[in-house]
Amino acid sequence: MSFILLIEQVLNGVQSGVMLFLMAAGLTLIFGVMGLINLAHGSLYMVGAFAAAAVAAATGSFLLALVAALAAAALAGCLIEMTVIRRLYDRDHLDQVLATFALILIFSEGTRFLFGSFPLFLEIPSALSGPVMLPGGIQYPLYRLVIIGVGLVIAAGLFLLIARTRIGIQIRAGEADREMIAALGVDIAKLYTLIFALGAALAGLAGALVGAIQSVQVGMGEPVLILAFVVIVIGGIGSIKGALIGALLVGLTDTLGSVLLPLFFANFMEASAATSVGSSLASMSIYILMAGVLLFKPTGLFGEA
Amino acid sequence: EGGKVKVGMITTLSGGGAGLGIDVRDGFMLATKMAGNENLEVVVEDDQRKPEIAVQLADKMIQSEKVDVLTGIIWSNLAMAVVPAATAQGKFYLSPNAGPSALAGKGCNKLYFNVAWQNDNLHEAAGAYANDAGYKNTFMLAPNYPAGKDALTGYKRTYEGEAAGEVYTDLGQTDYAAQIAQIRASGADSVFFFLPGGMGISFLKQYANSGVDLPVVGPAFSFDQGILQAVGEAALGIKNTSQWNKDLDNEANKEFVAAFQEEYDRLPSLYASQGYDTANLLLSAMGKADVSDADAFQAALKEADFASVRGKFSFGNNQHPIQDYYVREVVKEGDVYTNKLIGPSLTDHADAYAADCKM
Amino acid sequence: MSLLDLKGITASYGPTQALFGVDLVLKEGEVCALMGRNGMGKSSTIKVICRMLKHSGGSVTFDGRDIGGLPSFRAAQAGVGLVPEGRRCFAPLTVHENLIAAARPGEWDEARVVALFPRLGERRDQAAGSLSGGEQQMLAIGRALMTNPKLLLLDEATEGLAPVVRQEIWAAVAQLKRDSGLALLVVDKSLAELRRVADHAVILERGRSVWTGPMPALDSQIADQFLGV
Amino acid sequence: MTEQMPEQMTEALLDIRNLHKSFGALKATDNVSLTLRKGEIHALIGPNGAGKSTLIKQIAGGLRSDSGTVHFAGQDVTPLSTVQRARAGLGRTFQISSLAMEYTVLQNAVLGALGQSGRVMRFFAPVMRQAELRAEAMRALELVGLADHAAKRTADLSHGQRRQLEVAVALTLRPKVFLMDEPMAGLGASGSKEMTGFLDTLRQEAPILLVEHDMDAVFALADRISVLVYGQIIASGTAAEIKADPQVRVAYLGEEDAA
Amino acid sequence: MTRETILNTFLFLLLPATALAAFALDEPFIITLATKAAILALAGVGLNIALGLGGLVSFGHAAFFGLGGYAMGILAAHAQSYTPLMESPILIEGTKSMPVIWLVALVVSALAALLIGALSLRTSGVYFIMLTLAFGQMLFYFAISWPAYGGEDGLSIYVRNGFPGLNTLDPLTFFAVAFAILAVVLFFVGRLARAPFGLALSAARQNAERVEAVGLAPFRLRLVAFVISGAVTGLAGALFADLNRFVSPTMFSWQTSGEIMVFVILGGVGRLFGPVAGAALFILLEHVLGGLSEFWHIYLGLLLLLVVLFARGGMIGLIAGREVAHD
Ligand SMILES: Nc1ncnc2c1ncn2[C@@H]1O[C@H](COP(=O)(O)OP(=O)(O)OP(=O)(O)O)[C@@H](O)[C@H]1O
Ligand SMILES: Nc1ncnc2c1ncn2[C@@H]1O[C@H](COP(=O)(O)OP(=O)(O)OP(=O)(O)O)[C@@H](O)[C@H]1O
Ligand SMILES: [Mg+2]
Ligand SMILES: [Mg+2]
Repeated sequence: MSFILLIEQVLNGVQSGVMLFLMAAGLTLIFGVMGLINLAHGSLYMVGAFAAAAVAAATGSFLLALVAALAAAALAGCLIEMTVIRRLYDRDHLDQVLATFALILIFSEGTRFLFGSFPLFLEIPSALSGPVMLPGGIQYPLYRLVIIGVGLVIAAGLFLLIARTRIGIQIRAGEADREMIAALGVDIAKLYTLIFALGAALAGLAGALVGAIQSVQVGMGEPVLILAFVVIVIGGIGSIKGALIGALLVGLTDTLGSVLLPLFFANFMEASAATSVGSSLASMSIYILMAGVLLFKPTGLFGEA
Repeated sequence: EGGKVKVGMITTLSGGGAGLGIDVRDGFMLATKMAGNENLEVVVEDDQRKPEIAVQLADKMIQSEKVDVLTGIIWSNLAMAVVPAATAQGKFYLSPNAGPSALAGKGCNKLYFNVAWQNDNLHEAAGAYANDAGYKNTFMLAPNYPAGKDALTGYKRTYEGEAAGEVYTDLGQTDYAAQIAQIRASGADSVFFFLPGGMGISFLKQYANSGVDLPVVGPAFSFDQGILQAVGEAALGIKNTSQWNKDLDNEANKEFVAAFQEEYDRLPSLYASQGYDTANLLLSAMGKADVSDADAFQAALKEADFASVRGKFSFGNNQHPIQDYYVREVVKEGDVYTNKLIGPSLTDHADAYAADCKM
Repeated sequence: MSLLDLKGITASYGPTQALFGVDLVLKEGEVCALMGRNGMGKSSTIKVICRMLKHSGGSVTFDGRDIGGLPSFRAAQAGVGLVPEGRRCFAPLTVHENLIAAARPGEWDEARVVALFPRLGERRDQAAGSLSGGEQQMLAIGRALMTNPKLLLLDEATEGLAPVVRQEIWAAVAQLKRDSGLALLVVDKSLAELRRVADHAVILERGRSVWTGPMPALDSQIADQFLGV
Repeated sequence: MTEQMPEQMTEALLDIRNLHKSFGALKATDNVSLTLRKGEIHALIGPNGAGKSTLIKQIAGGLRSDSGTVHFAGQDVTPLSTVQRARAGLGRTFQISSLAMEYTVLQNAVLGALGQSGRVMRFFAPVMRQAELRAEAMRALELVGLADHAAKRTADLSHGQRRQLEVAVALTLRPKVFLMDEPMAGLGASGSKEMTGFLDTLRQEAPILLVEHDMDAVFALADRISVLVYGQIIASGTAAEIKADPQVRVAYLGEEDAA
Repeated sequence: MTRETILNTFLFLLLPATALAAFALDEPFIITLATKAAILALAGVGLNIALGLGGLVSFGHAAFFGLGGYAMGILAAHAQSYTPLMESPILIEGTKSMPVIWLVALVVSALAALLIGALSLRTSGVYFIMLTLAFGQMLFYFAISWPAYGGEDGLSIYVRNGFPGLNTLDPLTFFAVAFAILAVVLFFVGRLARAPFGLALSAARQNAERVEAVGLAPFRLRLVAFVISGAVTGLAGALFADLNRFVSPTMFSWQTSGEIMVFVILGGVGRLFGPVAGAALFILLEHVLGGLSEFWHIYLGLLLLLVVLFARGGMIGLIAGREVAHD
């Protein structure tokens, strides 16, 4: 494999990592900071993508579509937080898993009820379409570079929000002892709704951004959800930095694994068997990565006990 | 002539892939409605695309509903789970979509008819088209599961050029940047891919945006009416292979396309056409024999004495279709993306497993 | 006018009733000692005041308004400051973050709290969970002061503190009483200290206020009868 | 009182030598050596944050020492885990109550007896019907005065009652040594008085290393007192000696010491 | 008798009563449904040992369910095609005998649980959830892409396996077999929960520090519980495969893990009969709602939501009261 191709694949890995980060960021915010396992996060991603597709189809504007995605997901987030999620904060993880699993069912079939069973259309704006030439002669889609940029900006913003602002401190205090922070005069319920909506909006944004280069369909959130969980667990729950590093690790492992493992096996196997074995191992690779990380650091790379 | 027939349709109506099942069902029900045959009764159940559920529904249909004929399954793995058990219990099974090789060769059965294609067929047609188009060095791509492997096998069976690369992706993969980079670097002159459903949409969108502009060919699954709108412009001009298209020039097809649009207010898909044909095949046999006489009913089915929307249609010795395959091109008609017939790819084509069938 | 007025409070934890009728009145700038043996309902009374526990009967009036229906953060905003039993510092947060998490502007700020408890200054950036027990207790008091309350509820605030620190805290309480017009409701096991700092006392027995009176009136016979000392 | 005891009784049951533990730059314990002899109560006092709980954790095994050794009943237990040390006979109470909250008081005590019996890998016979375990548990509950509450859920106990249960569970272990981190904390004045009396009798069962801030109790109970300040032992002696020590008064007791 | 005991007895008898009624009415499919409920309940009972008693939220129990299924699939497939599994160093033949298959399923899933548990139990909380999920997913992808036993297509066994002296093809007989196994396992698990091991395990869930301090090693307790739990779920997997005469990688999928968990939570975590109630209710819903609307998942979702939010302690908790009974 040529060096240029390898570089390009690394870039692809980084890019897919950043896409995952967009999803994982909201999840780690909700999951780590508020102590809630939200399986329905993938549904919010889907809501964002569908809202974007619907608005893009009606208005033809990608920018409006993004705004719609943010708004719809945040709204859906607020709604479920106030009706369902807020009753779950003091429950154990099990109840949270079941309740949000139920939300997935409702969201998925509800979306199908509204939009039908066929995938929707959402395209990247023409200003961002097509490849650009990078130094070294690498042709790379502009849109993917933009996603990398957006992801990094969001990472920085979130990091500052949680670590440096008073709201961040209150959120973390609330996670440690919700009742106590309320007894000190912080309206934690409102704060949580806000944060949940923010996490949801991020998921919706991710859905819209990623939906433009993937298929916008019912159930699109579930595979990403699992990956996002893998990411935040590798990175250490509640850590924005961890989510970013974890996402990059997963992106790189997945991309490079699927490219390099078949080549590796081709050294001592017949070609089609090597492709098959290599690809099988590649699809397991991120789980192997996660197991490996947790065995050496049981609370993830940047997690606290 | 012919008594009552009760049909159990097990198909995917909820969750991912529901669109395909809904089309098969709608095509099938359209045909029964048009026939108005009161002897035909249909019960429909949703398999949620889970093999275990499909097996249990089959048990239910057979044990409780006491159906005579089963049909409807979309996916090969579900078919593999249901068909052997159903035929073992003496029920007919008419496949409107899946055609796994195991059921075409050694595992063929008198009670099993495939009304769509054997799984390899559309890929074989794509390989034949690649030869005609003069492709010499194809990069091949499919998901890492049995149907994916069958796809590459099928393509290579007819394709005569070199392989620039063979890659298996994850089932359900959504990002193909890595594979597209491989394609770019491989020196291929063309790309063959089999990525059904959402996987194909993602691939095509990303491919169109990547700056790689090698010609692409694939089976109809990624270009069908149901998902073309979601791919959009990225699909324009791409050649794909199918045994049917809505502009196929025959009476039965015209009637079907018009009636389907009238009834459901959308263009029919490949799957709808297959559901429609399946029902008409069944109706034709009902006119000739009673389902309680299995031998007679089988013979009546095998005659395939119905007006297929594909034009000519007959069964081989393994009760799989012998039919023509066409090349189609994605075009835009007004606001709607759809396929236009370009020309034949394979004619009177049977599948590669028929010889193994001892029936 | 009284700052805090509890009338006939009853309250339960699920099926177990903890309070059966508690009356308590506290004026601005006063210190009241809430006493009783283990499990008699002192903490439950405190929880009712800061709205962590809903009462089932009676009324809670604070600063002239009925706070009985408010959620606990509203009670806190109205001026109820809490140092809870068992400290409940925010373990993963640093000392500094604990202090500013819920701070509201007023005469108490971080500098003043650190002046009161210098050790908190030394440990400013350490996670609260790894502080020693006594350090956590200081932090809990500091944290409550940072909300600039009108009424400070101290539930066993000297538990687990070294005698020197305990003296400091009592000195601080005395100082608060003297200088800031803050009212205090204090639960503590040291009768001697309470005698020194409190103006009057309420004694609970099985969830009922059974004795109320000025501190000097709490003679050894009453102490023996209700407190076992 | 140790002077009157026969020779083998006075030999150290627990012998801690040169323990160190640092958290970053902070030396939580710094070259601490201590002994605990049969029949005695050895109190460990010191300002908040001096390293007392850290030391207890090092002895019990929850925290690995940076250096130093712990000898227990003639055996070097330094390499052993918490569980192994508990089995060897180190009974411990926690500074902040640590109990199985869903269980009844009795179940918590039976759990202790079960741990002591070494018969946990039994999968069939109901544990609450096993007479010896129950008897052992009830004995402990009676000793601490919780017998009347045996059927109550632990979560429903008041703070003080939980402290009592904490001690009861340690009792069921029939330990050779008690490590007690602030057993009086949260007990009211009357509770403390009762607990003091109780610990006084308990030393017959096993000696106690007692960390406590309640000076009335410490001075009433301790045969020896060691004072830990900034991780180091600055003084060690009888109650009278410690009370008189000016260093201790400044660092810990303060001026207006009631005792 | 407490209300819970009465309820349990009722639930327990409900399954055979349904099966017998269906037999009388000649509705063999209802018997199949009852059998499915019994088998899935068994899987849930297995999970409940880890989840309810041990507090180990395993999101990867599909691993054991699938392994049990494949133990049956592989053994029966070899017996069906008369090809041995392995010829050297020792000859291993396939088999169509249920008892042998059960034994293999138990042993294989217990070994897998030992391995997965030994690694996963080093972590806790959410990390444990995800690590068990990871192991399940590894097996899932392996099963999908491993061609020898059908890959994603799975393996079909044309005729149900046999049990000496019984006609397992008869739905009622097979139901009786599955139900008998469920009954035996329930009995043992019921004893286990009250036995010394159960007390210690449950205490380790509530407070591991406390358990250590009384001289018990939480890790060992949990590992043993995880192995028992995995083995029971594995046995259920073998039965499930036999019910369908089919195995496929979906048995390994995370949705399967989720579903088993749903049975447990729906019925009541930590309640002996919780999974029985949960599985029965789930299947009833699937059957009834599935017939009502294409969008029945919405109703299922709403119902689950109501149960979690308002019926804490699951169905059993709702009817019998919140408190888990203590001796
Ligand atoms: N969370 C709870 N759930 C159930 N019952 C409780 C709870 N907290 C306290 N109780 C019960 O309420 C009664 C009063 O408890 P409370 O904590 O108010 O007592 P207290 O006077 O503060 O005692 P202590 O001095 O031990 O702290 C006790 O009998 C206790 O058992
Ligand atoms: N995990 C840790 N990381 C950093 N510092 C720690 C950690 N654990 C304890 N410390 C520090 O070590 C010192 C000793 O703490 P320790 O809990 O042993 O004190 P203590 O003597 O028991 O105090 P108290 O009487 O208040 O309970 C304290 O300053 C504490 O902040
Ligand atoms: Mg109290
Ligand atoms: Mg301490």
